[in-house]
Amino acid sequence: MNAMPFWLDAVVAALLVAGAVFALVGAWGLAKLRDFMKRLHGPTKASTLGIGLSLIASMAWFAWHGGFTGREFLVTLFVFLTAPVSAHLLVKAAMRSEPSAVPPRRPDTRD
Amino acid sequence: MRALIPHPVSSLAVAVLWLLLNGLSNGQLVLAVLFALALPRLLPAPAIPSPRLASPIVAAKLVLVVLYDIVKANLEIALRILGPESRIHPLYVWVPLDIASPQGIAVFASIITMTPGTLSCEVSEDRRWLLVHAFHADDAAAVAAEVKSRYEAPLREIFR
Amino acid sequence: MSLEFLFASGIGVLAAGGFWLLLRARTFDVILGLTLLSYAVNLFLFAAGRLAPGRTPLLKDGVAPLLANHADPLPQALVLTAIVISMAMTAVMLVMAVQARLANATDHIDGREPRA
Amino acid sequence: MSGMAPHIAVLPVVVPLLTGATLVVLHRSSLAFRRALSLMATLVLGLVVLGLGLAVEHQGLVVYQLGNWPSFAGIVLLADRLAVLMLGLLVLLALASHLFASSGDDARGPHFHALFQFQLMGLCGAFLTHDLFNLFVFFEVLLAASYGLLLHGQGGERLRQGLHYVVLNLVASALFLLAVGVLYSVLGTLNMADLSARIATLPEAQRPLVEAGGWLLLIVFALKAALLPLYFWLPRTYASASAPAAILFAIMTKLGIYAVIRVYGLLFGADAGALAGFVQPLLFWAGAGTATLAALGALASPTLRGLLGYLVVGSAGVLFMAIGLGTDVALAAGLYYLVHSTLVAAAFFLLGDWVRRHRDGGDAVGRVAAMARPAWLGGFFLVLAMAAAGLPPFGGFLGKSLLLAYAVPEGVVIVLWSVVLGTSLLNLLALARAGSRLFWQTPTVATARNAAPQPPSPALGERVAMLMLVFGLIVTTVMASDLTRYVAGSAAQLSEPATYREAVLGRDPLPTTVPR
Amino acid sequence: MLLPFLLASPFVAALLLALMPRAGRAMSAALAGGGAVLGLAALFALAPAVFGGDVPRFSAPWLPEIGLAFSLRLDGFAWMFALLVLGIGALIVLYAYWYLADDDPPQRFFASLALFMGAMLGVVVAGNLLLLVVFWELTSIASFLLIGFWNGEREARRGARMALAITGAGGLALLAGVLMIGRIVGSFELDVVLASAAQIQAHPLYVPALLCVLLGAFTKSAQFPFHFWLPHAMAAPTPVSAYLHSATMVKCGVFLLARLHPALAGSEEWFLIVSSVGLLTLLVGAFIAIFQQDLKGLLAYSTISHLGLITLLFGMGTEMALVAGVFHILNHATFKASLFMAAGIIDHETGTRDFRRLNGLAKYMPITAALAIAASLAMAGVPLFNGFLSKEMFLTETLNVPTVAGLHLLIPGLAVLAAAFSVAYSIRFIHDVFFGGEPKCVNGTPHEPPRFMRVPVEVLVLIVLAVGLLPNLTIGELLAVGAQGALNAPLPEYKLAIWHGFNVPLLMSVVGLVGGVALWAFLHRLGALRADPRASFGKRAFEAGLALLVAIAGLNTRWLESGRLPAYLAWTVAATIAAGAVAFWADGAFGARETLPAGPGAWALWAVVVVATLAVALGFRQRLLAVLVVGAIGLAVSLAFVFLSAPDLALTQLMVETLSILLILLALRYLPQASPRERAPLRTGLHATLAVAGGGIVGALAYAMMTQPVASISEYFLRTSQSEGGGLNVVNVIIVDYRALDTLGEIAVVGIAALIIAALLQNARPQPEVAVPASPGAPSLMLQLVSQWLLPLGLAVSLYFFLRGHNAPGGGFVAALVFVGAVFLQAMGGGRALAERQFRNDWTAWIGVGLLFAAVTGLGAFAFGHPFLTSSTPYVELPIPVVGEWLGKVPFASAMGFDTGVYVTVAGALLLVLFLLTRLHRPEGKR
Amino acid sequence: MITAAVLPWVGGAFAVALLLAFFRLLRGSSLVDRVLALDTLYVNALALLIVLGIALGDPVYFEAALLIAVFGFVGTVAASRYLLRGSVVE
Ligand code: NA
Ligand code: NA
Repeated sequence: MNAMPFWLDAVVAALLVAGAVFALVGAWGLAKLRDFMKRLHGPTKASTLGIGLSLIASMAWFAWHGGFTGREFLVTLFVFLTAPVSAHLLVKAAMRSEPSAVPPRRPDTRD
Repeated sequence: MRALIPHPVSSLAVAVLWLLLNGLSNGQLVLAVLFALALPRLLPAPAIPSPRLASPIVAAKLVLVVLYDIVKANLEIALRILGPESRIHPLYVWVPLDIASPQGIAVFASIITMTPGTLSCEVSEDRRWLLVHAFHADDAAAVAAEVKSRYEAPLREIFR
Repeated sequence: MSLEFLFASGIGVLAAGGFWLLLRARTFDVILGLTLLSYAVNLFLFAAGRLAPGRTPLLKDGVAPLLANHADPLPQALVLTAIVISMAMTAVMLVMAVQARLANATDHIDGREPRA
Repeated sequence: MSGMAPHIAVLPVVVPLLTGATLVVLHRSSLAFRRALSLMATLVLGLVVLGLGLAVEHQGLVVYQLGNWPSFAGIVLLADRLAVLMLGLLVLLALASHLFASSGDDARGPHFHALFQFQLMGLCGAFLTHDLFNLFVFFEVLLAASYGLLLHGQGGERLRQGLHYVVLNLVASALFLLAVGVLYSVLGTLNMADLSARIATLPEAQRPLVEAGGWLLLIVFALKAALLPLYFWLPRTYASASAPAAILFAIMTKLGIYAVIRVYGLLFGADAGALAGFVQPLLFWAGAGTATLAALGALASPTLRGLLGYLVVGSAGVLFMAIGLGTDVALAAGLYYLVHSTLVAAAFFLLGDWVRRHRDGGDAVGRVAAMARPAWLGGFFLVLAMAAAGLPPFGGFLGKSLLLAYAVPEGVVIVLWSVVLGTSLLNLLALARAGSRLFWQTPTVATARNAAPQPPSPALGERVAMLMLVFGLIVTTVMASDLTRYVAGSAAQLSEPATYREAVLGRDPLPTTVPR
Repeated sequence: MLLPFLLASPFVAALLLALMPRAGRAMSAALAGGGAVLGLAALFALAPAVFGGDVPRFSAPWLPEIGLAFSLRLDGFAWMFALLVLGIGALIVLYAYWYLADDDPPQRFFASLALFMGAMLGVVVAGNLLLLVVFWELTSIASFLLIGFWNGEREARRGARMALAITGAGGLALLAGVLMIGRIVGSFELDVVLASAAQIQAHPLYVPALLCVLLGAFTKSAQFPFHFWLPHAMAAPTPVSAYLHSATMVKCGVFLLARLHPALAGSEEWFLIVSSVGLLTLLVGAFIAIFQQDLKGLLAYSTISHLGLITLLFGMGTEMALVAGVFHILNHATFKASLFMAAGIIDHETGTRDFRRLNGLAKYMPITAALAIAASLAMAGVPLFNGFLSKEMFLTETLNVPTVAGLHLLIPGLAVLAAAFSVAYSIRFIHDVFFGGEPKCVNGTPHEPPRFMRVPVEVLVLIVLAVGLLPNLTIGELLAVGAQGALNAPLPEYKLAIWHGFNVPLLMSVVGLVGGVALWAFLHRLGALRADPRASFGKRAFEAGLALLVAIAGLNTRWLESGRLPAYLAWTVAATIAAGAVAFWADGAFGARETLPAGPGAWALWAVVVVATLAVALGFRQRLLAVLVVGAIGLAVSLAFVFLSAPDLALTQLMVETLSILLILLALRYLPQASPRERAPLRTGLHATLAVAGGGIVGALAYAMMTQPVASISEYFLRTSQSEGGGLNVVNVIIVDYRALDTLGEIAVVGIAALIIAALLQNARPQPEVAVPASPGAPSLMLQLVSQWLLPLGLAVSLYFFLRGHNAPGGGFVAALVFVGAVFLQAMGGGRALAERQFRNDWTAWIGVGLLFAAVTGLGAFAFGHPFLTSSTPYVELPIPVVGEWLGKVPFASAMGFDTGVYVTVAGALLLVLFLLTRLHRPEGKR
Repeated sequence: MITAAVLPWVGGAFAVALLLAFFRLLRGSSLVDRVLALDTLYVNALALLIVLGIALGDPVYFEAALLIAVFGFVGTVAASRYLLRGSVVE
C-alpha cells in the first residue's frame, strides 16, 4: 500500500481535526449551556457538521486506499437529512413541556 | 415511461443508493436497475405525492450557499458556545411562509435548522407560518427577512 | 488494570444492577433488570472466547485463518442467538406487563399492591 | 417413508416445526381444520418416535449430524433409549392434551395449535440434542411456547402466575448462558460427548471453573424440574394453567430431570475423574427436602389443582433422590417412577379441570358450594388418587417398591425410605382430605340452591384423552416388568459415557487444539 | 385355576357393579352375594385338597425384577380365613339388602363391599408378601369407602379419613418391613419366607423389619395405642361394621401375625413387643368398653379387647397359643358379627343406639333379644358358648408364659382381670338394652325386623351354640387344618372339650365370671355407667397432631411459596451466588493467561456502563428516563463489541437495543410513569446484598474465564468457513450453516413470541384513564416527508445487508430489522392508519412462511442424501456463457435460502407486534 | 502520516464529546434534554466508528455506522414523539 501524498494526508487530517473540534464544541454546548433552547443548537449544527467532515475525510482516505464506495457520502446525506427532523421534533416536545421554551403567539392571531 | 417507472425520484434514489453502497460493477449495476424498478413498485404509493422539480441551476446554487452558510454558522455558534453564556440572546421568530409545496416547506425548515444560528421549531397547521428559534439575535424582523430572501426565494423557484 | 479486568468488572456491575432491578417488585423494573442482566450475560458469553481487540473481523487474504488473528467466532454466534431470543422475550414481558396492569389495576409483579 | 429412514432422528423436530409453521400460515382457516392438521401431525410424530425407538433398539445409539458437519463442529442429535422413552411419553401426553384442548379449550384464544406444535418441537429437540447450547435454544423454544399455552385464554390469575413463570425462566435462561460460557471458556467445545471427553482429561487447575459451570447449570435444570429451594413458583403456576397446558407442563418438569440425567450422567459420569457425580449428594438431600415440603404443601393446599402441583413437585423430589443415589438400579427405578408419575399428573390435571367445571369454576377444597358429583368423576378420582399416593396396585407403588428394594436401608438410604414412605402417607392424607371434601361433603341448603346445574358430560375427545392416560397407567402397571427392563436398559446405556463418546466423536478425527 | 377364580369372583362382582351405576338394590346385592357364593363354591371345591394336606398354588409373573409375582397359596389357615371372609361376607350381603335405606345408593355400597371382600381374600390367599401388601392396602381403600359411605355426615368422613390415615400408615410400614424381609431372604414368596426363620432372625435387619411389620399389623388390628380409629369407624353402616370387626380389616392384622408367625416369632423381641401390646390392648379395650353409651361403641371396644387377646396369644410364641389364637379368631368372628347385626336391627327398628334410651327391648323383639343375648354370653366367655372354649385355652396358655422371675403371676392375673371386664360389659349390654324399663324417645313401637334380615344372625348364633356345645364335631377339623397352616409345622396335642376337669384355668374362668358380675353391679349401683364417655385421648391426639401438621404445612406454604416473585428470585440469586462461589472455593480459578492493557477508550466505555447502570438501578425512578439511560448502556455495549472485533454483534445489539426501546415506549404508555419508592428497609438491604454479591460472582467468573488458557474448536470454523461454508463472515456462516439449527430455533422463538403477543392483545382494550393521554395535533410534516423518502431506501439498505451477510457483517436478521425500522418510521411519520393501509400484509402469515422457508430449505438436503440443514454449492456461475462471465461469480450458498426464512420470520414477527401495540388504543367501537 | 498522528486525538475528542453528552443524559434536567443527549451520544458514537475505520484501515465498521445513523434517528423520533404526544404512533 503506497502512502498518501502529503496534500491529501493534510486535507484528511484537517478535515478530521475540524470535525472533531466541531463535535466537541457541540457537545460542550450541550453539557454547558443552562437553557434547553440554547443547548439544542450545539448538537444539531456543530455535531452534525463534525460528523459530515469526518465522513468526508474517511471517504477521501479510503478513496486513496482503494476502498472507495461512496458509502460515507450516503451516511453524510442521511445525517444531514435527519438531523433537522430530530431537532424539529425535540423542539416541539420541549415547547409542550418546558416553560422556558414556550413560544410567542403567532402574529396573525388575536386572543 | 411513467408506466415503467411510476416513481422516478424514488427509483433514482434507490439505484444511486445501491451503487453507493456496493460500488460500481457490472453485477451490481444489474441489481441496482432491478431494485430501482422493483422496490418503489413493491411499496405503496406515498401519502404526499412527489413534487415536480424545476430549475436545477438554482438548486445547485442554493446547495452551495447552504454549505457555505453551514460552515459559517457553525463557526459563529462555536465561538458563542465557548464564550460566556450571558452574551447569548435567544429569540423566537414567526416567519410567514410564501412557499406552498410541502416538500419546499420541509426543505426550507431543514435549511433553517442547519444554518445561521436558527432552528425551525414548528410549521403551523395551515402551513402559513414557520416558527424559528434564533440562537443569538436582537431583531426578529431581520432574521425573518434574511431567511426568506436567502433560502425561501430560491426554493419557491425549485418547488413550483 | 487490564482490559480483562475492566471488562469483567463491567459485567459484574451490569449483573448486579440487573439482579437489583429484578428484585424490585414492579413489572417495569423487572423488565429493565432483565435487560441489564442480558447485557451482562451476552458480554459474559462473549468473554468466554477471550478478548481480541483490533483484529480483522472477517476472513481476509493475507491473514491466516487462525484464532490468533481473529476474535473467536463461536461465542459471537452464540451471543447473536441469545440477543435475539432475549429481545423476543422482552417483548413478551412488556405486553404481559401491560396486560397485567390492565387486568389487576397495578403494576406490582405479584398482581396486588403490598399493604402499607 | 423409507427415504426418510436415515433422517428419522431429526424428524421429531422437523414434523412439529413444519406443522406449526403451516398452522401459522393458515391461521385464518377453520378451527376444525387446524385441529385435524395438528392431530394428524401428532400422530405422525408418534409413528416417527416408534420408528426411532426401533432404530435405537437395533443400533443402540442413533447419531445424526446436522448440516453434514463433523460432530464437534456442527450440532449433533442423539437418540438413546432414554430419549425414546421421553419422546414416547411426550407423544402420549401430547395426544391427550390435543384431544382435551380440541374439545373447546383451543377456541378461547388464537394460535393454540401452532403454539402446541412449537412446544412439541422444543421438547423433542431438547430430548434429542447433544449440544449444550442447542439445548439452551430448544429450552427457549419450548419455554416460549409454554408461556403462550399457559397464558392461553388469559385471566388475571393466569397473567399473574404467567409473569412469575416467565421472569423466573428468563433468569434461568440467563444462568444457562453463564454456564455455557464458563464451560466453553475452559473446555472449548459445546458438543456433549466432546465436553465429556475433555472433562475426563481436565487438568486439575481448571477444575474449579468447570465445577462452578456445572453448578450453575444445575440451577437452571432445578428451576424447571422443581428442586428445593427453586420450586416455590411451581404449584401456583400449574394450578393456574388450563388442563391441556398443564398436561404438557407435567412433562416439562420431567424435562428438567431428564436434562440432569443426560448432562450430568455424560459430562460428570463415572469416568469424569474428581468431578464424577459431584452433584449427586446435593440432589439426594435437596430431593428429600423437596419431597417432604411438597407433601406438606399438598396437605395444606386449598385447591385441588394446587395439590396436583405439589404432587408434581413431590414426584420430582423422589426422582432426584433416585438420581442422587448414583446407582444404575436406582436410576432405573427412578425412570420407571418418572413414567408413571408423569402419566398420573397428566390424568389428574384433566380430572382437575372436570372437577372445576362441575364446581362452577372453582376447585377449592374448603367449605364452599359442593359440586354435582357423578359417580364416574369420583371413580376416576379414586383411581388417580391411589395411583398418585403410591397405593397398589398402580405403578406408583411398584416404582417406589423398586426404588426401595434396590437400595439397602443403611446410612442415608434410611432417609430415602423414610421420605418415600412418609410422603406417601402425607399424600394419601391430602388426597383423602381433598377427595372426601370435594366428593362427599353435601351442600348446605343455601349453597345447594345456588348450585350450578349439572354441566354437560365431558366431550368425546376429553373422555378419550382421559381413557388414554388411564390406559397408560394400567399398561405401566400390568407390563411393569417389560417397562422395568426397558428403563434398566436405559440406565445401563447411560452408565457408559464412553459409548456415547465413541458413537458421537468416533467417526470424525478431532481437530488438534493447542492451548494458547 | 380354581384358585385365581376364587380370588377373582368378588373382584369381578365389584367391577361389574362399578360399571352399572344404575343398578338397583336387588341387582347389586345379587351381584355382590353372587361373588361371595361363587367364591365359596370354589373354596369348597378346593377343600378336599387342602384338608388332604395339600397346598394349592398359583403363580404368574408380575415384576420379577424385584420378586413381585402374582402368587396365590391356599393352605389350611388361608382356607379357614377365606371361609370366614366369604361366608360372613355372604351373610352380610343378605343382611345389608334389608338394612339399607331407600336413599342409600345400593350400587356404590355393594361394589365397595365386594371390593372389600376381594381385597381381604387377596390378603388371605396371597402367596407373595409384596402381593399381600398390595391387597392389604386395598382393604384400607375399600374400608375408607365403606366407612365414609354416609358421606353427608361429618363423622363418617372423619372416621373414614382417620381409619385410612392409621391403617394407611401401617400399610406403608408393612411395605417397608416386607421389603426388608425380601432383602434378607432374597424372595417375597411366602413358602421361602416361612422356611427362613433362622436366616431372618439372625439378620441385622430383623428388628427393623419386625418393627415395621408389627406396626402394620397393630394399626390394622387396632392395637393400643393405635386402637382409637376403630370406634370412629362405627360411623359406617352397621353391616360394614359387622364385617369389618368379624372377618375383615381388623382381622387382617392378626391374620398377618399368624401368617408370619413361623418366620418372625420365637425371638425375645417378638415376645416382648407382641405380648405386651396385646395385653395392654386387651385390658384397655375391655375397660373402656364398659363405659360406652353407644351400642356399637361398646362392641367396638370389645373388639379391640378381643384382638388384644388374640395378639397376646400370638405374642406368646408357643404352638398351643397359636392354636388358641386361631380358634379365638373363628369364635370372635361369629359372635361379633351376630352382635353387630343385632345392634343394627335394634338401631334400625328403634332409631337409636344410645344405652340410656334403649331399655326393655326383650319385650318388643324377643327373638332378636334371645339371639343377641346368646352372642353376648359367648363374648363374655360363658360356658356352653364358643367364646368360652377359646378363652379357656387362652387362660391355660397364660399360665405357660415363660416370664421373668417374680412376675409369673402378672399375666394370668391381668388375664383374669380382663375376663372380668368382658363379663361386665357383656352384662351391661344385655341389661341396658333388653331389660330395665321402657325405651325412651323412640319413633313408634319397636318390633321384630323383617324375617330375612334376622336370618344371618340366626345362622351365626347357631354356629356359636353348636361350636360351644359340640366343638369337636363342628369345628375340630377346621381348626386343625387352619392352625396347622398357620403353624406351618405339625400340630401340638390338644383337646377341644367343654370340660377339662377342675384345674387352674377353670378357676380363673370362674373368678372372672364372678368378678365381672360384681364389677357390673358395683358400677351400676354407683351410676358410673350413665356418664357421657369422653372423646378418646387417641382421637384427640390424632386430630391435634393432624391439625398441627396442617398448620405447619400451611406455614411452610405461606412462608416459602408466598406468591411473591421477589422472594423466589432472591432464592434463585442466592443459589447462583452459591454455585458461582464454588469456583473460588479451591485455588485455581484464576489462570495465568496474559492480560491486555486497557486504553482510554476502554475506560470511557467502562465509565459509561458503570455510571449508567448505577443511575438506572439506584437513581432514576422516572421510567422514560431509565429507558433512555439503558439506551446509552446498549450503545456502549455495541461499541465494546466493535472494539473487540465483533461487528456482527455490534450491529445486532444496536438494532435490538433500538427496537426494544421502541417496544418499551409503546408499552410504557399503559404503565405508571414512575416506580414508587419501596418501604421495607430490611428486605431492601437483603436484596442489595444479594445483588452486589451476585454481580460480584458473575464478574469474578468472567475474569477467571479470561485468565484461563484456551483450547477451542473454533479454529475449525475459521479454517473451513470459506472453503466449505462459502462465506468470509465466519460468524454468519456459523449461524446459517454450522449451527443453523440454533438459528432455526431462535427464529421459532421470535415467531412464538409474536404469536403470544398477538393472542394477548387480541381483545385488549385499555380503559382511557389507564393510558397516558395522547395530545391531539397534526402529524409533523417534516417527519412524514422524511419517512416517506426513506422507505424505498430503507428497503434497499435492508437488501444490501441481506445479500452481504455471508461475507460481511449483516445477514437475514439485521436486514429484517432494517426493514422493520423503515416501516415503523413510516408509521410514526404518517400514523398507524396510513401505514396499515399501505401495508395490507398478514404479518402473522409472514412468520409461518419464513419458518417454512427455512425448514424446507433445510429439508432440501434430503434429496441429495444429506442431513437436515446441509448447505450446498458455495458459488454459482450463471449458466449463460457471456452474461455469466460479464457478471462475475455471484456468491450463492443455499444457506441464503435459510437466511431468507430468517428475514421473513423476523420481519413478520416484529411488524405484527409493533402494529398490534400501536393498535392497542383504538377508538371505541372500532376494531 | 499526519492523519495517523492526529487520529488518536480526533478519536479522543469524539470520546470526550460522547462523555459530555452522557453527562447531559444523566444531568437532565428535562426528558427532552435527555433525548437530545442520547441522540448526540449516538452521533458521536458514529463518528468514533469512522475514526476507528480509518485507524484500522478496514471499512468493515461502516455498516455499524450506517445503522447507528438510521436507528439513532428512529429512536430519537420515537422518544420525542412519546414526549410530544404521549404515544409513539397514532
Ligand atoms: Na338402657
Ligand atoms: Na453445510
